[in-house]
Amino acid sequence: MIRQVYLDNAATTPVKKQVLDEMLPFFKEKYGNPSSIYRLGQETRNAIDEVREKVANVINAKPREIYFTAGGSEADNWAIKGIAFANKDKGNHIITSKIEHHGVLHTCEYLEKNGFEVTYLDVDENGIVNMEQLKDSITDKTILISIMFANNEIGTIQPIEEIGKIARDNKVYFHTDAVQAIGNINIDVEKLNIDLLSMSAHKLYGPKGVGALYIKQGVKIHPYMHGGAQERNRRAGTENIPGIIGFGKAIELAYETLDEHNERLTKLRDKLIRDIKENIEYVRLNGHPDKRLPGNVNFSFEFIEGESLLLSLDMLGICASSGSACTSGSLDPSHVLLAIGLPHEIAHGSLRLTLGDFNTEEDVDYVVESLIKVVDRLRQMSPLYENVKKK
Amino acid sequence: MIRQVYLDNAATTPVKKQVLDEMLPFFKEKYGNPSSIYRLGQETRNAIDEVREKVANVINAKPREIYFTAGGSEADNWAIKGIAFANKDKGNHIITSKIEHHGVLHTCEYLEKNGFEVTYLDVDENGIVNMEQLKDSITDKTILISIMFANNEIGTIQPIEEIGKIARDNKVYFHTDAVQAIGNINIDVEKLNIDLLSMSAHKLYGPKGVGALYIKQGVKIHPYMHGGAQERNRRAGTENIPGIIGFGKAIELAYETLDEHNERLTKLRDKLIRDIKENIEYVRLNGHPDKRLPGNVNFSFEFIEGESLLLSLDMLGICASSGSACTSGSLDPSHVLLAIGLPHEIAHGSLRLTLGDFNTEEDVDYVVESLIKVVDRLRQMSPLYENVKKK
Amino acid sequence: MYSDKVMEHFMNPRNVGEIENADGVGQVGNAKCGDIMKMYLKIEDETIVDVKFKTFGCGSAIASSSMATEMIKGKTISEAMNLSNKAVAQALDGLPPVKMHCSVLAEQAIKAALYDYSKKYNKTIEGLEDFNPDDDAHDHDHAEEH
Ligand SMILES: Cc1ncc(COP(=O)(O)O)c(C=O)c1O
Ligand SMILES: Cc1ncc(COP(=O)(O)O)c(C=O)c1O
Ligand code: FES
Ligand code: FES
Repeated sequence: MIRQVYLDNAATTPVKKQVLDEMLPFFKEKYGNPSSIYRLGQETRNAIDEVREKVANVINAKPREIYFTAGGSEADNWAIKGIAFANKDKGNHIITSKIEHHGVLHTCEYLEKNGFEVTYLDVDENGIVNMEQLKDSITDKTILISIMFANNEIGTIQPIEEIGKIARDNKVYFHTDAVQAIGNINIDVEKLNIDLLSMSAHKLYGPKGVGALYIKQGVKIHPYMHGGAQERNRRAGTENIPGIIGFGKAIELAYETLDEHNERLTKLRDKLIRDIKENIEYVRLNGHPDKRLPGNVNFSFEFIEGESLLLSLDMLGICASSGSACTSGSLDPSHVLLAIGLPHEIAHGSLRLTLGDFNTEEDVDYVVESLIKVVDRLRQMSPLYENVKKK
Repeated sequence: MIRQVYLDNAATTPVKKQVLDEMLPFFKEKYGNPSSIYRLGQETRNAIDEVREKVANVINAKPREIYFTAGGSEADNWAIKGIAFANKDKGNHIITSKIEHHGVLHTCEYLEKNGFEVTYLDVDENGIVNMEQLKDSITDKTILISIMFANNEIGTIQPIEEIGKIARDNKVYFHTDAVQAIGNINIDVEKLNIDLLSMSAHKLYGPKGVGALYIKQGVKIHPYMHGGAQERNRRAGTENIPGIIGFGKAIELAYETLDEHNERLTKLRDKLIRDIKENIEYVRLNGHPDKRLPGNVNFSFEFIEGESLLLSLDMLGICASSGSACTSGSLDPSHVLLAIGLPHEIAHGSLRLTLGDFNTEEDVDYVVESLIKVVDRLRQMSPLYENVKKK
Repeated sequence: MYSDKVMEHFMNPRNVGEIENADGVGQVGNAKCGDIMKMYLKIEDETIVDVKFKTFGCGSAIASSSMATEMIKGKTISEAMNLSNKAVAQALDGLPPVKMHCSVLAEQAIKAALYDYSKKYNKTIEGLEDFNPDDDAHDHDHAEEH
């Protein structure tokens, strides 16, 4: 069998053994509905409240400020629509950036069709949001700034403290999509002046389909799911107990080993970047050189197209992702790569390799070796490369 | 140790072993993101599409009409808000009933605050929706009828075919919350003329935190979660793969053994009803005598209050639920029991016992025996009972 | 996502390369959209005796190029003219709906190369009367509703 190398940890991660072990009793034995008053129900209620406390501690919030959701997208949707509809008497203006996850962008576009105005901030060539433009965009109608903590494609980490300060000075709510940051960065919502923060478990070795939204006490927001009285009447629905338990264990593990994790991944990441640059010509590293998630590598390979790169790597047992639109059959490549100024044809040839806790140095060597072969083969087939060689 | 008897299967069910076994590989091994093009991702994509087909087959829908959600509440919220906002140019009137689950009722109340008008239909003393009132309520502004398939508290099954026909004749969308019906009743959305149908896995021995909304092809509805292109661009968010797999196995098992399940539960139910009636005086069976879910028993015990009943039963190892508001510290008892005409003081003394696949005849005997003792003890303490005895 | 046949042609594409002094060369697509297909034809006595391609594009674009070249090699001009994108897709055991346009690209690239040949040798080819090599054949097909 060929070697299997998973380098798409920003898309999703496997569940760690310790996480699954913690979840298991909650399927068949501890299955009580937390809204019930009998002990079987109180037991699960206590279990999820313990997770609430864990999650709160990690980001320096209060347990009552943590609301469990079905994942990062729900947290983003809730934060943005919930603030918009609850504060429309104050104003109808929202500020976000051009490189947000679709969970934020498409929600903002939906709001634009419903009477709201949205400013999409530019970013520089490394993907850092334009701070001057942010300050200039704020009007007395602005009710929300939503800027992601770290980008999922190019790994760039934003100056969140500075944005938080601007939000506070202007008395505007500040939401940050921290789905990629959680598990990689120490976050203190008090210090950073964050009012709302989105998380998702499956990006940090927890299960899919569960996440949380931090909502600072006192923030005016509509519930997103109406119905039962769960989550302090703000998010109805029988709780996904095993999911929440798994999320709790995953975030606990992540922050217990944060320094170690970051050191290991940063070393692997920098080796991968160096080896690609040294061995393959006509490449470009996308994203910030050092304000970057520890596991994120994103390169453009000129003259070739992302999907064929992915397919070729898959045949060699390597899982990766690309910013090419061809993977979805649509015309425009990744909005993030376009926002940092890449021309379309270069954006199409980009590859995202995201390292995780299960990757090793041998994985990196294997990937580089495979990339050299694959890129060469595809370039030999490319009419664009032909022209370059002729010059 | 004392005997443990779980009689709250309408609140939630344990996950069956076969269901959990099917889910397990999807946590640590088959963890690929279904949106990815490599094989690890395509594998999970195929797996959830198989479930989509299974679920579709069960209700006689097409696979492309099944959209996975985080549970019944999300399905209800999506159906109602999604239809309301997408069709507000046609009209702003919604018809529902007084005995819906809060997932429907509170969503409708939210819409009332946002420019919609809602008619809440009465029900008769057995909990059947008033058909004449339904017909009379429809105006040219009516865009949606939302009536639950079977009620979660009193188990009453509605004349869904008749309602579907009225909806079709009046060209109004018809949504039904089938969270309690799925796994207990054969449902054919074509024959019953259902446009939208809510399901939840944890009511049929599947995992918590996953469900589905059936949306008939051509129905005009807004997406509920904006973001990634999952679920045909209508419900963003990385799919809860293990959850969806578990839902698939659970619904498959449920419909493979439907007749057997119904026969067994109906027998247990009728025995439980008979034994309570024969052994305890001043009791009243709530809900329809035979148009009723196979596992549902709901009694009012005069002169006592629900919470104390539940706590006493819990001490004897019995898990049950009540229509008393005291469990939540609010003043009004169950809206369902009030809607069927129970006076407040009787509604407060109601008890729901819902049987499931793991219950036995011995469980029923134990519960009746325990109830006789507990009800007697509480009545001895009750000033209301005192008055009765004096008469 | 892709059939085994698509993957086989993608991994082992036939007829990759260039033909020096080709009788007809056609290029379609747009790097902006992430796909360019270039076809080279060698024609003798109305017969395509050799064909090569170069493609910048996705897996199905490369597989479509490979399959299309195989299907016209040794065929007459009019047979090549009759090759439809559907036939290419079928020969590949089908393409995902969103990828059908990649096979359109292959059909268009052949036509563009034949057009170039007809101009070079001053011949008329039936079916190319209205052909415009600069037309953007790139209509990405969204089979799924949004
Ligand atoms: C930055 C960011 N936000 C939001 C999401 C959505 O999270 P989920 O898939 O849990 O809905 C993701 C990942 O998909 C992400 O990377
Ligand atoms: C009739 C009915 N509808 C909706 C729901 C909500 O389902 P979920 O808990 O999966 O959100 C329930 C159960 O809680 C129910 O019984
Ligand atoms: S070349 Fe873009 S989808 Fe095929
Ligand atoms: S008697 Fe205590 S809450 Fe009702």
